[in-house]
Parts: sequence; structure tokens; C-alpha cells
Amino acid sequence: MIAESMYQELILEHYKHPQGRGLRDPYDAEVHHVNPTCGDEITLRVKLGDGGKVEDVSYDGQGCSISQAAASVLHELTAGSTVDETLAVVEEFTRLMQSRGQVEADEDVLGDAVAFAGVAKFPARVKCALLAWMAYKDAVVRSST
Amino acid sequence: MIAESMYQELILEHYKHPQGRGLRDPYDAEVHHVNPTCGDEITLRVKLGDGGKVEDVSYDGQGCSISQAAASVLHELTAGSTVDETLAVVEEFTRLMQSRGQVEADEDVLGDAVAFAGVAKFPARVKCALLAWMAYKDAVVRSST
Amino acid sequence: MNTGFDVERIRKDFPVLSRELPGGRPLVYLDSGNSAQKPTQVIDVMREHLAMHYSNVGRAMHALGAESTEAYENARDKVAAFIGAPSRDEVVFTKNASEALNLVAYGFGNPTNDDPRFRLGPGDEIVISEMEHHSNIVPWQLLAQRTGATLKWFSVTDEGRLDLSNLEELVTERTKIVSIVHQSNVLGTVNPVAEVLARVRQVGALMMLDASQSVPHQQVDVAALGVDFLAFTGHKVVGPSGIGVLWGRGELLEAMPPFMGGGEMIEAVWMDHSTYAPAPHKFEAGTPPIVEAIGLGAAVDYLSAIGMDAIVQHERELTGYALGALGEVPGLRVIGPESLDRRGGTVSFTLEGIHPHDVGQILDDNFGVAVRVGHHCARPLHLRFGIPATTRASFYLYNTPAEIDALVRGLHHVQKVFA
Amino acid sequence: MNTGFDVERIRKDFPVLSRELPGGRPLVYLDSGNSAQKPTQVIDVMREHLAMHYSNVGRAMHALGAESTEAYENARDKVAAFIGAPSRDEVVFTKNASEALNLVAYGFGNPTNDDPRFRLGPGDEIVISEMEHHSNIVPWQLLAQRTGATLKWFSVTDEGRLDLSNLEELVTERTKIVSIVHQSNVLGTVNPVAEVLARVRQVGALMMLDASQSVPHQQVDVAALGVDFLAFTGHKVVGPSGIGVLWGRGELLEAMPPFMGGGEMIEAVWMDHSTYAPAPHKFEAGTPPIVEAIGLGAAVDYLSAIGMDAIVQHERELTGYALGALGEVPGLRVIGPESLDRRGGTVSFTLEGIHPHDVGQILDDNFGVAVRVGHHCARPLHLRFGIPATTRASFYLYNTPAEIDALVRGLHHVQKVFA
Ligand SMILES: Cc1ncc(COP(=O)(O)O)c(C=O)c1O
Ligand SMILES: Cc1ncc(COP(=O)(O)O)c(C=O)c1O
Repeated sequence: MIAESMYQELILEHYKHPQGRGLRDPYDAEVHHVNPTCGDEITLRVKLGDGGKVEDVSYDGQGCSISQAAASVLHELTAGSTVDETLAVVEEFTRLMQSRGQVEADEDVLGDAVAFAGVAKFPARVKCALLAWMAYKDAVVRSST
Repeated sequence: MIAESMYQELILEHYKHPQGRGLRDPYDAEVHHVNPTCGDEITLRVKLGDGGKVEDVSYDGQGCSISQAAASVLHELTAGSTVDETLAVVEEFTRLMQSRGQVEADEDVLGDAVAFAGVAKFPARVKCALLAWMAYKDAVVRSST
Repeated sequence: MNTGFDVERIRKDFPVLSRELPGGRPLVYLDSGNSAQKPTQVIDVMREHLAMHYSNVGRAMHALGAESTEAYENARDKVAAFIGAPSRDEVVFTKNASEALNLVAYGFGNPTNDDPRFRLGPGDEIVISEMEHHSNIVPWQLLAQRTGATLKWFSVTDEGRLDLSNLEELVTERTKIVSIVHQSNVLGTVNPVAEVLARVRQVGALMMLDASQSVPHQQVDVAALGVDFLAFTGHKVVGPSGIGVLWGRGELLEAMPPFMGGGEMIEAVWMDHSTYAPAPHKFEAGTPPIVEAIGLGAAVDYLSAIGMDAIVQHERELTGYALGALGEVPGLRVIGPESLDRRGGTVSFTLEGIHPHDVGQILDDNFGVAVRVGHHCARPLHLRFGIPATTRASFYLYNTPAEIDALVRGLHHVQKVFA
Repeated sequence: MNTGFDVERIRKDFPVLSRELPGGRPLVYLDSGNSAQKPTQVIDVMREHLAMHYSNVGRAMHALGAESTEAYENARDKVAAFIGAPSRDEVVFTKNASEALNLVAYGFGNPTNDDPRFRLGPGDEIVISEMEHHSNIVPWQLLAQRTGATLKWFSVTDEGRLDLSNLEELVTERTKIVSIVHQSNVLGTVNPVAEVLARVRQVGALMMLDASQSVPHQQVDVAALGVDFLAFTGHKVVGPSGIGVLWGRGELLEAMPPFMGGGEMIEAVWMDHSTYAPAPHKFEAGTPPIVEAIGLGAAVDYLSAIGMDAIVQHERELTGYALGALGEVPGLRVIGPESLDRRGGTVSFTLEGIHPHDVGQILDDNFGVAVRVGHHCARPLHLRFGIPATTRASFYLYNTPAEIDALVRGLHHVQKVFA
């Protein structure tokens, strides 16, 4: 179900109680992404394990609840998954965010991240939601090369 | 009375039978004016006499009926008048033309030239109507100095 | 007419067409080449947006801001689809075609940009043609004057065709950009884009098309055309005033310096420097013509629903009819192609011994026939034909053969008045 | 409120104000600093013109052309009167304030122009301020980059005032132009024009005023101000999008090179050179935003009929009320003057620990309160205050104290959500 409001309980929950926040060692790659239009920023580290598993995604940053909650949800979704699995989610999430509200969210793929569907209608907030996810994609690329 | 149509009988009459057309000697000043937007042109000569009288206004040119008729009417109005009298008419004519149809024409001052009142509503034609008159004003200035 | 195209139904969409002019004249509008009339479908969308959904776009995050932004960006999607743009981000909204042409002209010879394709200075050449609208002449003159580059041009044949006989001398290794009109606003001529483009590609130059008169009247597909830039204007495609379109290849838009600076075209601003948003926003400084873009979106929807093919067919029949009927007016000389071959529904002509200004005025005064008279912003083309001005009748989807009859009747009357 | 000013009657003129947002929320529009809503009086004039009187202006000589031209040029008269322009020919229609600012910036440093006032190169200086909107920053940055001139700026005090303490060092014999905002779109601050202008005149420079936020909210008289150029934008004065105004002294407009080239801005065109129409047409290349200018004319008529004095008084009362009410919200910090002294009805603030994007979104989602959040196209000003963004409430003639109460209630709720 597409959210009516942007502030789903789940988003606020993640914002107030971010999961996996804080930068941790060891890591394979660290990236720093900024959303220049609103000043939101994130530093994100990725540690990959055997069999294409994501071992840890740790992060720190500042910004609005959407960008912060998105990082927390990302952390949860990646934990214990393979890189390939997570990249599929990133792709679906990006598609949803860039749809300007014209696309149905695929809850099977997105899991909790479906809570961000309401954000897609607000072009200015889409970048907030994507900030951590784009940073993650970037970090994964750097880890694997 | 403000003309409904631009093509008053009087204008067509002057266009088909222009008064005083042709360049004549002697003259005190000759000017050549062009309306670059529509290509209308006029060459106009002025001969002044004693007591500030206008002795002759002669002209030649090409263009639409409005610009040609305006020269003919000008010729008639200036004949036998003083420079001061004619400049007063030029001024009133200019005011009328630039009024965009918002001003009542003063027939007492303008005489036959009142037939051009309908032109004032067509900014693109105003320049046609004014071509000869501006040339005349210019030529008078040059004659007196 | 028998095209499954119901002109009487279409005319009902355009309120002004049932208007009486002062003095009880009906309106016979044959001046769509100058600007097209607007259907209720466009007017209502604009009114509704202004009344109920308006706010600034992009920057506003509230409900109205979202509605306005969505409507504005949807208009971009519609326009992109209408002209076959490979990407919506290649569609830049400007205020008219002139701004689109100037935007590209200002992209060249900017000292802050070092992409070689846009470098321009003495020794470099710009090529246009003698049949251009002033809006595709003056921007390049100004550019040449600012940079010291040389402006060259194709001439026009007596039949009103682009003279390509010296294509190879004209377009050379020194050429940086060739910008020509797709369909002439005076002659009606449709130019052979592919032939010119082949040479442009050979010498590694860029090519721009002024499609102000083609986008309204034929299915234009930028990908199929293969040019680099294309400009058109909203008010000629039954859209509102105040909106135009520049389409440009994404990688070129990216390589170009910004034109105007301001809100919405930036990524981040410091006092001493800025970074810019990607295209199209990089070229949309300040609050854009929001409601106008939305109106343009409604306009292309309207045309698409009728079908560009049907419109082409209708105009073709009208033009054939007009060329025939005008050909019988004594002393009338058509300036431009006299057959239907590679020409659109714009017919310019002279009437022997009668100035076009007088023709136009009497047509209007006595018959409510609205044509355009003068040089139609193409003075050099008129100089080429040795005439100061022409009378131009231009047709669109809502015109009828009866209106062409009214024009012809009017011309006979004009000849009587000035007999 | 007791000013002979009936806000409830005024609200009825603006259809959107009685709209329900999705979810049954009423609309509380506190974002007029971003863009104002439109009264029926403006919408109807535009609709009527589009439906019944539209055609291109200037160039068309038929009945519709005359009607459109008259309406368009009447709009110029109205705007000229509204801002006290000594001559209607000093009023140039642009697409927005940003174009007006860029137009003037492009007037400098053009190698084809040798008027010393507009010559610009290394060693010459441009002065702006830290409180400018991006539209009054980026055009000057681009100009400085193109020409090698130096860009300097006034800083802003902690109270949100222009810091004039170094006026004499900043504005010197090297200064060619000083361009500052009349009323800040973030702080609400109204700047001391006369003080800056006195120094500008001393050094023989020119001065431009970005009046985008003052023309809608006070009686602006360009003659009384005494500056050289002034820009504002139609959509903030209850007018349509797609239209802006540059006012410039006649002799300066005459001395400047053209900006864009195209139809209507010319006198005569040959293939190799052109001559230009006098201002304002020289700066209006191509088909102008016709219906938009006409809508702007209706907008200034509307404001004049109500009276700018009454509007000022109304906004003053609202602003006083807002500053008081917001002052009681815990953790709220106003960025800008906290008293009514030399400030307009724009109040920006931060809420401790809560990002403005969240503030704005919840105000909208839960209460239909539309405010603007972000840097409001004034990023350097936010950098100056060390904050990434603010929440901004901006008032206009149609706002009420009850709407400010709704804002305050909303803020309390925001604090609860994020507690
Ligand atoms: C102070 C100021 N200057 C310039 C502008 C730019 O106006 P526009 O976006 O209409 O060009 C604005 C509004 O956006 C403004 O508030
Ligand atoms: C061929 C051509 N190019 C350019 C233009 C300029 O369009 P606009 O005046 O909308 O900028 C026009 C129409 O005026 C035109 O017919």
C-alpha cells in the first residue's frame, strides 16, 4: 500500500531510533555523500564478507528525518543479505523514488523501505531518501574493485 | 468624428491623386526618411518664404497608401501657412497618431488630416502616417538653421 | 474534405473562431503562422491550474507545490514524447523559440567553457541561411560580433528553395554550427535537413534546427532528424504565449555553459562560485513559465488526440486549394514553391501595384480576413526577392476552404478599391 | 484588524484559498514569498484574452492583432504607473526577475559596446551582498568569470541587516555596478537604499535593485528611489507565471547592447548586420509573454484598487502578530529582524533539533499549512548563519491572524512528533 503521508510510523521510528548508526571498523570502503541543495550528508562504510555477503553497513550523518531514517532502513535491509540481493533492492527503491508517485511500490522486494513510497511525490525529498542508498551503491562498487 | 475604418475616402483620394507630388526647385532643405520596418521611403524638400511662410513642400517616395496619402495631405495643409502654424498641426497630428486610439482628434487643428485618426489604433501603421510629417519637421529645422 | 477529420467540430474548440469582429464581420483567421489560436482544452487547463493548483515548482514542498511541480514536469514528459526526444531531460523550457536560439548562441565562445565544440573565435564560422526568421539571424550576428567569428549563409533560389549548390564551400572544417529553419515562415518551404546534416557531420560541426514552423504542422521526431538542437515556440502549436522549447542532445547540454544564472539552475551556491544543476534545470533560471508549460502540455495533447497525420493531410488539401485559387487572381505572384512538393501551408504573395499593408488592412477592415503583411521577421529574404513586403496567408487545422474563398473575394475587392 | 481593509472579502477573490487539500485539510497558504496566489480578476482577464482576443502583438495589423497589441501595451502603461516609471518605454517585459537581472548583467563587458559605463574587465568590480537571492548572485558570478572582473559583497550582521560599516572600502572607483536586494526574501529586512546609493553616485557606478520582494509589498517608486535598474517578477504580485519586469533609466537602456536577438527587437536586418528598435522593444526578442503581461496588468490594477498602503498596514499587523506568537514557541529562533522596524512580512526561523524539511512536511501533511523550507535560493545567507536551512512563513494581503495561529499550533505538533 502506498503511504498517504510521508511520515509513516516506521520512518519516525527509524529516525528516533536509528539502527546500526555509528562508523565501525573494519571496512572495505568509506564514502561521503552530500545533498548540496539541502545540506544533508552521510558518511558510510561497507564491509563485505565471503560469498558476496554484506557483513556490515555503518554510517553517520546529519539531515532531515527522511535521509536519516533511510540510512537506518538500509542498514537493516542489507544485514545478512548478499550484495546482489541488496543491489536489486537499491534498484527498485531508486525506481520508486524517481517515479514521481506514478509507480506502485513492490513491497516484496522493498520490505520496510516501502514506507518511503510517499516521498516519491515530493521531488525535493527524493534526494533525501536516496542519499544513503546512493552512498551504499557507491561504496559497494569501491569495495569490489 | 473618429474614423471607423482606416481607409477614409479622403485618404484613398489623396493616394490615387497625390497633391504636389514631385521634387521641385528651389528649396532650402531636402531630407530623405525611411521607415525601416516596412520599407516606406520619402524624399522631401521645403522652401520657406518671408514672414515665416511655407512657400512649397515637394516630395517623392514609395510605400503604402497611408504613407503616400499622408504626404499629399501634408502638402495641402502647409501650403500658404506659416511654419509656426504648420508645426502646431504636426504636433497635434503626432499626438493623435501616438495615442493608440485613446485621444479625440481635434478637427479644428487637423483639418483633412483628421481622416488618419483610424490609423492610430494600428501601431504598425502609425509610422507610415508619420513618415512624411516627421520628414517635414526635420526639413523645417534644417531650413531655419 | 474527406479525412475522418471534422473541421467543424474542431472549430468549436476554438472560441475566438465564432467571434464577431467590430462591425459584425466574422473572423477569418489566416494568420496561424504568426500565432495560433487556442482551444478551450488549453485555456481551461490553464485557468484551472491558476485558480486551484498554482504554486511555485521544484522548491515548494507543500501540497500545492507538489501539484504544480507534477503538472509542470508532466508537461515536459508530454513535450518530450511529442517531439520524440530520447530523454525528458533534453527538453528545456524557455519563454519562446527566440530564447531557445539565443541560449544556444550564447553557448558558443564563452571563455569559461573549454569544450572544443563550443569554442568560437576569429577564423571560426557560423552558417545560417537567407530564408531565416530574424530570431535565427540576429542571435548569430550578435555572437559573431562578440567573438570575431564569421557569419555565412546559404542563399535561396528563385523557387524559394535553399540553394545547396555551394554546400561544400559553405560548410567546412571551420564551421562550428549550422542553424537553419526547418520550414520557412514565409515561403512554406520545407528544407532538406538530411542533406545539410550529412555535410555538417562530415566537417564535425553541430546543427540546429529552427522548427518553429514545423513542429505545429508535421510530426517532428528529433531522433529521426538527427540534428543536435531544435527550437520551437508554444504559441504556434495552439499553446499559450510565454513558453518555448529547446531540445538539445543530452551530452551537448551538459557540455554547454549555463546561459542565465539564478534560482533553480544551481546545485550549490557560495558567494564566490556556484555549481549547476544538470540539464534541463541548468538552463531554466528563476521561476519558469509554469502555467504556460502546463498549457503547452495540454496543447500537444490536443494535437496528438487529433493526430498530426490528419492535420498534415488537412493542411495539404487547404494549401492545394489555396495555391489554385490564388493562382487565378490577376497580378498575384506567389513567393515560394507553387506546387505542394516539400512545402507547408504558408502562402506569401504580392499583388501588383498594391502595397501589402493596404492589402492586409482592407482584407481585415472589410472582410475580417486576418493575414499577415510585411516582411514577417524575414527581411533579408524579402531583400533577396527585391520586394519590401508580402501578404501571407497561413493555415492550420481549423481553417476551411470557405475561408480561402473569403480571402480570394477580399483580394478582388482590394483590387477594386485601388483600381 | 481595523484598516477599512476587508480580508474576508479579499480571500473570496482567490479561488484556491477556499480549496480543500487531499484528506480534507483546509489550505493555509503562508508561502507568498515564494509565489503569490491569483485572484479571479487576473485569471478571468487572461482566460478572456486567450479565448476571444488573442493574436501576436506588434507585427499583426488585423483586428485581433490590434486588440492584443493594445492590451499588451496597456499592461506596460499600468506597470509603469505602478512603479512610478518616468516613461513607459523604460519598462521591459521579461519572463521573470531572473531574466531581468541577467539582462543587465549581460549588458556589461560586451566587446561590441563601448559605453564606458558598461565596460567591464579585470580590475573592475561588481558589488552584491550576502543576503541576495541566487538570481542576484549567479548572473554576476557568471559575468565576473566571463570578463575577469572581481565580485565583492556586503556582509550581513547578526541581526540580519546589511553591514554597511565597510561601505567605502567595498564601493570604490573600481566599482561599475552595485546590485542588492530591496527586501530580503529570507530575513524580511528592507535595505537602506539611499545610503548605499549616495556612495554609488560618489564613485560614479550604477545601481540595480532586486525588488522582487518589495514591489508586491510596498509602494515602490523608481523615481523616488533614484536607482538605475530595478527588477521584479509577476508571479509574486498576484500576477501570472512567465512574466517579469526590468525597469531601467531610458538613457542607460539606450546605451546598453541588446541581450537576445530576434523578432521585434530589430529596426532593420540585413544578413551581415542589424539595427535595433529603441527600448523597451530592443530587449524583447521574439514573441513576448503576451497574455502574461496582460495578466500582470490586471494584477497591478487589483493591488492598486485595494491600495498598497492598506496592504502594507495589513501585513504589518500580521507580521507583528506572527513575531509575537512565534516568539513563544520553545526552541524557535527567528533569523532576521525581530522587531517591525524596516522589515516586511517574511519570517524565517529554525526549530531546535528538527530539520526544516520535516517541519514543513508535517505542517503541510497534518495541517495544510504551506510554508517554505530550505535555503530559499539564498544559500550563502544560510551559510553565513551556519544553518543548512530555515522554515519560512511569508504573508500577503489575503492572510489572517487565524492562519498564523494554525502555523503555531502546527509547530507545537511538529515538536510533539519529534519529541
Ligand atoms: C529576492 C528575490 N530575487 C529574485 C527572485 C527571482 O524571481 P524569479 O524566480 O521570478 O525570477 C526571487 C524569487 O524567487 C526573490 O525572492
Ligand atoms: C521560423 C520562425 N522562427 C522563429 C520564430 C520566433 O518565435 P518566437 O517569436 O515565439 O520566439 C518564428 C515565429 O515568430 C518563426 O516563424
